[in-house]
Amino acid sequence: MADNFEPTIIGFTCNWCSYRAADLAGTARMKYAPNVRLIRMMCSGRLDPTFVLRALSGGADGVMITGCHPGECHYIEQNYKALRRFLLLRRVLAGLGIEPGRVKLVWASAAEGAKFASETTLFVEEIRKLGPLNWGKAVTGLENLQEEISKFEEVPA
Amino acid sequence: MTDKKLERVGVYVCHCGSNIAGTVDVVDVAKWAQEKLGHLGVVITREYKFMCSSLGQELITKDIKELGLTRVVVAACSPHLHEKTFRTAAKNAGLNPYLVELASIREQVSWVHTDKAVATAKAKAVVAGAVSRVIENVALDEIKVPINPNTLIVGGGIAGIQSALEIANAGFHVYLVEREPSIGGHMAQFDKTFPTLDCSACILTPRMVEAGTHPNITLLTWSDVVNVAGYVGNFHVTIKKKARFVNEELCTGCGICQEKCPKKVIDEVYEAGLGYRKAVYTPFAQAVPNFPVMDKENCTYFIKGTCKACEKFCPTGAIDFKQEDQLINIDVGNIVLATGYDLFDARRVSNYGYGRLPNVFTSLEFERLSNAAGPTSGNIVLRDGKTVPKNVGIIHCVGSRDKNFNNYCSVICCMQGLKFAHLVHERTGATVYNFYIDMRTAYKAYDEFYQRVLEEGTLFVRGKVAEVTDAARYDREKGKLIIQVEDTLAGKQRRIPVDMVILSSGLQPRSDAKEVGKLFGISCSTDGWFTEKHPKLDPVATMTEGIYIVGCAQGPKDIPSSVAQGAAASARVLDKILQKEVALEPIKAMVDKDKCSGCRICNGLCPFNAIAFIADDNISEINPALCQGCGTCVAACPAGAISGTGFSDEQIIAQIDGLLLRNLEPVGA
Amino acid sequence: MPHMTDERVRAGLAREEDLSLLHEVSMKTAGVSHLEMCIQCGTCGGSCPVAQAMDHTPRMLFAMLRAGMRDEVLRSNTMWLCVSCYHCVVRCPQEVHIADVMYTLKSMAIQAKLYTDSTAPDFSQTFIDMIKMFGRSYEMGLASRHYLRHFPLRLPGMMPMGYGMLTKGRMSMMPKKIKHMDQLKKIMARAKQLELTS
Amino acid sequence: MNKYLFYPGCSMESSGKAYGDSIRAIVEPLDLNFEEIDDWNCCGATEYLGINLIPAYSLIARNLALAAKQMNGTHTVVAPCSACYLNLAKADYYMQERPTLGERVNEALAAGDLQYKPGTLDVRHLIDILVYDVGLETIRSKVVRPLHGLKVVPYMGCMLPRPDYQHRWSDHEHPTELDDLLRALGADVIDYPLTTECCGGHMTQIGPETAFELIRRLIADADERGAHLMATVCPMCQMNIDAYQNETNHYFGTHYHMPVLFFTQLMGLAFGKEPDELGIGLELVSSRNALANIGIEVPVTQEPAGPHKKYEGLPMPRRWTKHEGKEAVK
Repeated sequence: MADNFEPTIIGFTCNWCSYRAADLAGTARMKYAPNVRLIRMMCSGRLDPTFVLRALSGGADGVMITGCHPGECHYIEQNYKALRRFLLLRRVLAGLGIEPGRVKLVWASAAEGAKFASETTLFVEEIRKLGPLNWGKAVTGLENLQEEISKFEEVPA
Repeated sequence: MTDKKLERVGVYVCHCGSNIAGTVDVVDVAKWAQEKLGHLGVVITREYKFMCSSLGQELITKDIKELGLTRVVVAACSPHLHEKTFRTAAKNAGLNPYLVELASIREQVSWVHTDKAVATAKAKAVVAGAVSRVIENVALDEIKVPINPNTLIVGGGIAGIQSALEIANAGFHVYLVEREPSIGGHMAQFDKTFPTLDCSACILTPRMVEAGTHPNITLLTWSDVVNVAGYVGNFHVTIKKKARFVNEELCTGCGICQEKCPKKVIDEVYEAGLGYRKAVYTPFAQAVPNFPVMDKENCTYFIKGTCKACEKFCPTGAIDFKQEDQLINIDVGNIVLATGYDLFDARRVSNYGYGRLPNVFTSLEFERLSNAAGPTSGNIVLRDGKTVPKNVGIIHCVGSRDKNFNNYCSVICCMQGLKFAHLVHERTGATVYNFYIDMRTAYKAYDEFYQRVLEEGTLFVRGKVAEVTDAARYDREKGKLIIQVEDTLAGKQRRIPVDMVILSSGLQPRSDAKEVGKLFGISCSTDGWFTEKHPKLDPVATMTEGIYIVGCAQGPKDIPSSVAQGAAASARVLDKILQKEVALEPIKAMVDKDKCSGCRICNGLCPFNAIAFIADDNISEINPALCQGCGTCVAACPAGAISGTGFSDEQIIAQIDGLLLRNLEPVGA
Repeated sequence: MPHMTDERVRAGLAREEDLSLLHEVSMKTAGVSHLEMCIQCGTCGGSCPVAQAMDHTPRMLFAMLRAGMRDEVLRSNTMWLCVSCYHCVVRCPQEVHIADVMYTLKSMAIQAKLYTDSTAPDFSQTFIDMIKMFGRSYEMGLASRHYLRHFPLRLPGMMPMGYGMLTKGRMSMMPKKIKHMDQLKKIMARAKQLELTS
Repeated sequence: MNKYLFYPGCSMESSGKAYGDSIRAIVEPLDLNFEEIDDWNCCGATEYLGINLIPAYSLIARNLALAAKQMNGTHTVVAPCSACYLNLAKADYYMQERPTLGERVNEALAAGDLQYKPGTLDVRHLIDILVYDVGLETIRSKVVRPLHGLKVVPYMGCMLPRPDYQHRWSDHEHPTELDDLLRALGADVIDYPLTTECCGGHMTQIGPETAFELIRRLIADADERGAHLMATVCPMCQMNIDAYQNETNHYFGTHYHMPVLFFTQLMGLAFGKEPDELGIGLELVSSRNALANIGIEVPVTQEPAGPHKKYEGLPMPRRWTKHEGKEAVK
């Protein structure tokens, strides 16, 4: 693995909370890793899994999906739908031979600029450890998948 | 790749003074966009000190007119700040406002990164993403809907009353909903108000009466909002009017029922637990409306099935044990939330002994104690009901500015503590100590009040009180409450024996603030207060159009600020009403009838019930008035039959490609 | 270097402010100290059961740490009087790990040899010497050695108590020893090489 | 049978012998299985932390590592001594909060072929197990000789309810666990405002005058409130107040006689055990007179006679506890 690997990450944000969290991180001049490029959507529920595949196939090493905390969705409950799609997507990715850890779901409210910044930096480090995305490479990290999935599934949906 | 004709795109990179230019090489970004994105149709790139200034906007409008631009990208700050500015500029130059995109290179780049080379590279990618996206944008028209001129105000404290009166006086109808039996809120419990020491009741009750009798105000007390549907201009609200067991048509407010009721109950709300009321009661003499309510939990008739003393003595036959809760549906255009605060539960600070040591009082208890209409007729006495204290300690910041409890400053407690010091001094002549961390007496005439209390001889100790105890170490402490504190200015620990301790408790969000927020579709901050649209420039609006927050619901504040906010929200509401209609963002989902297979997957996904299945045609249809534009159905449609305006698949995919710099060279080149 | 006038010295302006001190103490403290968050409210000084005997209240000590007064801080008796009752810790509105900072200051004072009264450091040292020898504490050895050294005049007064403890079987003449002293010694030897600095 | 790993601590074999004896006596009727951690070592009390950080935490962590090896159906470690409890809990907590500390400590442990992953064990104090696991109902059911008439001040000491990393206690300042337990034994529990004040800790060794003042405050207030004896949960507190009471009296010219017993000794008495089995008599300030109050037949204390006086004052708010509504505390 190259020592100076700088991952490229696409981040999907919700207009009401996580995009505003990113704005807040900016206004508060919090520093975080520069590897994430954001796309604004109205809601994490808008996330079509093909967007993620498009990003990964187009050169992104990881994808960060962010939305309102469970129960705080601006559209009442659509972030739960994002959660379901995210869980499914990770299984699909594993099937395609991609480490499921390349896609991450982060809840961040409009007040959580600091969380947005720290989660971003953390994710960049996680992707840095995974290295550049190679399609078809042997899958690693699958053994923990079930455990990871159950962690998310504890959230009442 | 589409083979449609190239758009003519203008890219404008803002310096934002040094805010962007300090970290991003804006000249390089502009130059790069010209060179690398030219094949996409970028015909002009410019960089300028402040794009949002009128000169900056002029650059854009001029180019639209002279160069025939069909798309505009402004690389500057967050779209939440200036999207509207640039869209309006485009509109003025004859370009559809939805053909303008903002690329956030300030909040997302220059302010959060330090390395100039890295930041510049990221800024280029963000611009490339925006250019790709804007090409896929389509012209949209705003959707106009009429505004219902009625307004709902939730909470009848001073902020809600003020807001209601302003709107009602302007000639529009207001529904004022209050969950307690009377309007008045916390202010009705106070004796004096700082810094002028006006009698609280004297300035409040005329307003209450005005609100209660105003022809444009429908007062709904002892009522809760149970459901809210719709959107700005067209909210449908359901209110539960709890059974009073008193017929309002017949009741004259004579008070005989209260007099005859044999059941005495500790009044936890109005008397702050320090006094009693009956099972049938009006919380206080000047209550508006003056009809009593019956407290079902405590009424002997409801518990044991006999008594009915109230019914027997009521001269107009107004008592009605069969009354039931009533649901009322109303339509309003705007909603103002004035739901107020809860007092911090001082029992949680167990080292201050409230709830364990009888002569430790909370601020609200002291308000009742010093109030002429209170349980002691305004005599400041210990909990035995008779002894006048000789020494009183007032502790500031109880539950506030403390990571163990509430992290924020509750704003009013310093002035409240000073007010108490004055009242104790004036009424009892006792020696008064005030214990504070920092004395915060900002605003008009507040510090002057501090000076006055100093002059009266109140003793000030700078230090957060460590504990209040009844464990005497020395004889002089026996039978007293001992306040143990570090006098930080003297650098020594002190133990000060007193007879009475008053805790200047902080304010905290209503215990149900989160649920209320959810009901109205607005959010709470980490501390639990309702979040305003902008902390400085839009403090009474929320992220949800048509919903406003005023008074302590938005954060701790004193009476003048609450009144100011109440009035401010009314101005915003009146502005909306007078516009008669409101423009909604045209971000909606639409079904392509030809592609829809009638699978109905989308039907269950919409929380707003905007999607209906038309059985006859075997297709689903979306009602644009109900659709909120979240896009969940767009992402879910297996046939790709649903498209979302403003955030279409084409736009997002183009932006992904752009952000990944896959759009730099034409395909096949 | 400009000539230092008497006035400057008298005004205390000659002292170098060691602004790294706060950070150093924070780094050497177990857990996250939150020391930089102190708002000087005095909750600690007010809560402390032994504050009256302290040269400086904990709050004042933290102000001195900020001001970089290394010598004055390390010479203070404050940390040596701390009884680790944690009243200040749970009451501190800023969640400063006050008791642990006191431990850090003790160890720094010992390393800099800046304590004025050797009773406490000696007691601690004797206590851990016993542990290093036996793996368990040895009250009889500890008490007799410590009292002989620091309070010889008190010993006669203490005799009845010691006698009582002995006759009632509450103090053993012989120390107890763990089985794997060798293992413990290896761990302690390795631990000594690894101090916390960052 | 409920199994727990047991960390007795050094004083259980010496100054706190009575504590050890009485714990052994109550374990069986309560159906508890305490399995001693093999070859445990001293936790370093409050002494080591002030000298070297990593060695201090390594010393504590050796015990955690040994206990983790011995986990077999339980991951709970019980410590009866407050200082031991705090040290073990603290090492576990800080090794997580400051990962560098955890790494260094594990590096040291590796020299002895040991390792400990913080968070593996649940460190709890004896009284926590008795009140929240065994439950007051069970304890009440084992009482054959209720301590009616014995006026006890519950003395929790400081290191037990604070800093409370795992939020186990009802309150940091006025916890009610010991009060509730003693009440379940039938004792007349006196509300003691100093219940979590400090006994002086190691100050009896390094600054006796300071310690004497702290001891004086405790016994003076207990005496003022009419207590027959104090009940404690910590061997250090017992040692200081008991063994140094005479000196304290001497220093201040006072004549207090305030026996201090371990709460487990009182439990044993209530369960019908004999005093010598429980180490009663090992205390230097004799509890003989105090216990004479419950010698043979002690009548249930009655409310003061006379008609119920009407209270004319202002009502009091309800008392607060963090565990409001929690079943065990009734």
